[in-house]
Amino acid sequence: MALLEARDVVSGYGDVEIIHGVSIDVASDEIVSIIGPNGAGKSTLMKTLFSLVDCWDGTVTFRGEDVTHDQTSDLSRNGMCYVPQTDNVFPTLSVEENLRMGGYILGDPPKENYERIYNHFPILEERKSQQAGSMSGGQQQMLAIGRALMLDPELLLLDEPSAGLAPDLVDDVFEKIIEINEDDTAILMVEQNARKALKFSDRGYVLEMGENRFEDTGEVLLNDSKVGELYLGG
Amino acid sequence: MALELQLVVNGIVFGSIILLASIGLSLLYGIGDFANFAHGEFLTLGAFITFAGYVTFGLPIYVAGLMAFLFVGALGVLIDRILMTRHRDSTPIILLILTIGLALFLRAVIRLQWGDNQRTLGMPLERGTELLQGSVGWIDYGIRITSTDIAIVFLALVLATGTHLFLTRTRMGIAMRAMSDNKSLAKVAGIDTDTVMTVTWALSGALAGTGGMLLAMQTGVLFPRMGFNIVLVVFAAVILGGIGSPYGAMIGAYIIGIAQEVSVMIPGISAEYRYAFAFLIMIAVLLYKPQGLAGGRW
Amino acid sequence: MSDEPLLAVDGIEKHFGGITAVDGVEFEIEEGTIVGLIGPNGAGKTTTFKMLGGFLPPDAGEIRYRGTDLQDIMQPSRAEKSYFTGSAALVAGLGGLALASQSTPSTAIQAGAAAVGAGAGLGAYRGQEILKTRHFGHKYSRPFQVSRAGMMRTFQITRELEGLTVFENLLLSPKNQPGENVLKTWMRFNSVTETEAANHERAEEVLDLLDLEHLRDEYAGNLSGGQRKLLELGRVLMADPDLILLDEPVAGVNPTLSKTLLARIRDLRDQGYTFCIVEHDMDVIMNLSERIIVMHQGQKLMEGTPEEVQGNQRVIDAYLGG
Amino acid sequence: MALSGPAAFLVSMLTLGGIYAILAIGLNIQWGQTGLFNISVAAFWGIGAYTAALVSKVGGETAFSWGLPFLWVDVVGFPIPIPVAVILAAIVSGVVAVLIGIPTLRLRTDYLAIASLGLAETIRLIFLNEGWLTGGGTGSTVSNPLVDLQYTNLTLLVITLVVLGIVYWLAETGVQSPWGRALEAIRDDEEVAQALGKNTFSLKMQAFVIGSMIMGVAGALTALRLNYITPFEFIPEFTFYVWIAVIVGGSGSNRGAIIGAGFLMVLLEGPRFLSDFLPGLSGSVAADLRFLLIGLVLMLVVTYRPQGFLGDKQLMTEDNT
Repeated sequence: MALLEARDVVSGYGDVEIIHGVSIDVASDEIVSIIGPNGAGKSTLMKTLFSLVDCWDGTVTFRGEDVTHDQTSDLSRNGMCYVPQTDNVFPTLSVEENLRMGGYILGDPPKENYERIYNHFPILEERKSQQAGSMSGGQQQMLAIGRALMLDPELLLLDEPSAGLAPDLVDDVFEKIIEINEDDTAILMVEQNARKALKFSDRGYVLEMGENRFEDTGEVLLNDSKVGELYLGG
Repeated sequence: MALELQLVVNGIVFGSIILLASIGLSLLYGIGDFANFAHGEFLTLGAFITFAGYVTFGLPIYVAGLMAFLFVGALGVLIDRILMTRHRDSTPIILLILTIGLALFLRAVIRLQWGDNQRTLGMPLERGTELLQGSVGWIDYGIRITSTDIAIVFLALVLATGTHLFLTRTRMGIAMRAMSDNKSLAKVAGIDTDTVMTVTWALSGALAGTGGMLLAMQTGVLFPRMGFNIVLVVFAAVILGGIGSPYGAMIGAYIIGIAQEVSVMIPGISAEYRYAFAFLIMIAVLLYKPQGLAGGRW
Repeated sequence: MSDEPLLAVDGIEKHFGGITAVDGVEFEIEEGTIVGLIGPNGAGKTTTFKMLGGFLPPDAGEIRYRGTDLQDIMQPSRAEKSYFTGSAALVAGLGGLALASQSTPSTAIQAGAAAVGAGAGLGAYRGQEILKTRHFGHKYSRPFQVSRAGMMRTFQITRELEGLTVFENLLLSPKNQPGENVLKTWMRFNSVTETEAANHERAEEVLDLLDLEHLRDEYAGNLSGGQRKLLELGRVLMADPDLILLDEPVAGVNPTLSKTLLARIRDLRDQGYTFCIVEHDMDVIMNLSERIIVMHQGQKLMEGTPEEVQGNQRVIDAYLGG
Repeated sequence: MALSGPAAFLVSMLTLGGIYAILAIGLNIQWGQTGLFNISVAAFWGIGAYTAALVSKVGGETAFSWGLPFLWVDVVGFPIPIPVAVILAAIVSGVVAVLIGIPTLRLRTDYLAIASLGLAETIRLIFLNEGWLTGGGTGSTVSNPLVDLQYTNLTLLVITLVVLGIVYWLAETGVQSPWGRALEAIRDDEEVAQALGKNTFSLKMQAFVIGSMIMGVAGALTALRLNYITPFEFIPEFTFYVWIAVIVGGSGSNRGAIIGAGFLMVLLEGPRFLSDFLPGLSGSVAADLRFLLIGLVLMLVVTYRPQGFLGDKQLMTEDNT
């Protein structure tokens, strides 16, 4: 049984339906990417999985339990954490304070939690008393991921981790994601940067106009010319 | 020269009084995203509770002040629980009107309880101590400071430091700053934003209550409109410092306090217009530097 | 004048803090064409759009509409300038009067102070412009004048005026409505009722064109996403601009409706309207546009016909990353 | 010779209610129609009243010793030039509104609220401290030609109702016109209004000035009603009386504003009747109860029925700061 199972999820904003029934599985040791052209509904899907957007129809199960309409804080407590695409750190808080807020649910998080994150991202330890807003984009992204890791989740949802980063930093971030995955955390991410994401993923889903289009291993999708056509029209 | 220095000292004392009110207002503005027009009434209430403790029950002034701190803080919690929880998603306009209604309501309650007449705190009169007396060439200088003034400045600074430590050391304090930074991310991170809001009301009220006590100590007279009279000055300090930034509010409070006292020196402007002068500074800030001195930073 | 294109964008840049959103983009739009503006997320399309509409001043470069810089189009009129100057002088004069009346109540001194104050007011107004330029980083932010000059935009996330009905939304946009002068309304000028009647007629036509008659008196806040998109197009048509900037015109519109919409846009092009369209639906943009401008990371990647764009490896790379 | 008993009371209440209705219509143009959160109603009200009082002074007593002509001469037993005083009150309020509008109308809603409260307080300070102009705290007399008439209060009521009628007609015509439509557009989304080619600053200024002029007119009528005005008649708190009328009646509706003014009169006079039945209740307690009620009603209305009796729900519930 998969760690996360989404079945025929339908959702949207206001009265505009954006996701028209999407199904997705993530196993407990996988990195899974969701790619697709602009406006395909990738970020909306992510938010629906994390209950930030109401799920109109379909079910989401996590570790075998139905979590379709759970509160976000319950999801975090039970092992699913989410990193938004933009504005994902508290800019006027220091790095350490940001991490402390990541572990807010735990009361005051134990030292090991900080250490685990500092092991993944040594730069954060060096700068732990710096204001998050004054760091570079790549460092902020790492801090955002670190914040979500404070709860030691089983599944990490990443919304475009490479957004707005310079090309050489993108590789850094993806390497860190693999490292985190090797530490027993499943990853589900949405990516604009399709080629890179697929290269680092076990499997990928291609979304178009709010529906599943293709699903395969990263490698197969990478070499599929139909995927490219999807982006630029027929 | 002596007069100018004296005015600056008076400004620092007045700045200390509005300091606590400004921090409280700024916290609420930054975290809850609305202007609390009832903040002046919090000050008035703090002053009258000090009066009740000191005059009516004959308690020592600092015990009375502690009562004001606790009581107005508790009132903040009550307001949040009864009134504001159902308005978590309301627009700023609704919140604005709500706090205006709350202000009228609270002031009416104060009047019903303590009447419309002026009351005096009746603290022992004291002659100020001359400080720094001397002369340079033909200029004499010298400032008078009473021990009450010193107590006010000291108490305000202690509480401001306490607030600073709370905001930077405790989990709740950091959560308040986090929420002021980014509300939706705070929710995503699992911060219990509802409780944070309640604590903010409590802290804001407690600080304003103590500010009211300081105001009563300094002026010695109490009347139901005393808080409303200076709430605009408090708003001016908050806006000057940058809305939502308690540290900006601290700087703003002293700048406005001093500027307002020194404005008496401007020829042709009578002392009655001191509050209007603070208001003028506020308009100028809103027009030319709406993000305030702190520029949206803490 | 004749060789100047309808819209010329020349090396515009926009920075937000340390981030460069748009970095030296230049292109031209000829009258009577449909131009697509595409690019992956974060390419700077929306920022470019805002600058075209006058809502955001470029940090460098210029945008010329019919040969005139947008910043010049947005300049305050002479009447507005004198209105501000007069007010500033009046305030300063009153201030002078008040000051003087407190010291020596001699009429001569009072009059003198008032005169000095008025002069100071005039000076303050001149100074204000300098202040504005320095503090706000731009000269004039009055995008309504761009719209009046004939270039209109729609919004990506529809922004209907929810408190107005569909019909009122349409009636709002025509230019030069005498009824917007409240004095003329109160005095019952004939032109008010005449223009209003003409606008009513035109609004009915637009409703018919967009198939919205059944929603005529519905509040715009109650429309579905697709209907809002239509209404927004209708509002632009009512104003009869020359250049229409469409931000994702078919997002959220159902397929049948979106086909009609696209057919309408083509008809309008044939009638001489010019369009610049940002759209994510590639089928739409490839079928509709004559020329496509591809943006990537704030810069113009290429410009060409739909076929050229689809076949271009750099464009594919930009979209797929790598 | 004058009316007495319940009839006099009724006339007096209707007059006061009419004045509040005029104020509410003025505020409704600013807030309900355009979305300008103005809490300096009392200031413009006062400016109107003081203008009327000043121009009414006989030759040598005028404020500037300019010997302004007798504006309210009592020719053939009928006060002909009263309209002149009313119009002057409107003009002065309008000029002040222009001057104040230039810096403040660009501000966002909550800043405008704070700034306008500051303005109201500043103008109150001017009334209080500029004794040479306003008589300071002791106040200023109004040479009211109406007092010599047989039915003073009844005449004033008729004048008030006529003015209310005119103001209502102007407001309704304005609201129904393209002008009102453009104002509503600004209220809903100023940026869209800009994109549609509306000069939003100019339109906001028009709404602010016209609303303030109407408040000035109400001020002139108040001067006639009171015969003697002091700064305490125009404290910022009274602004909220007018807000109650607009919010309860329903923001955006002129008919609502009039109904709201009626409701306000009940709120204001209710506690007084209460003191008739409860002998222990003193006059000042009744006045305090009045404020208590006003605050309570404000909170209850925005919590349970933000659109009031006849208002526009969108205005209060949509975020348009």
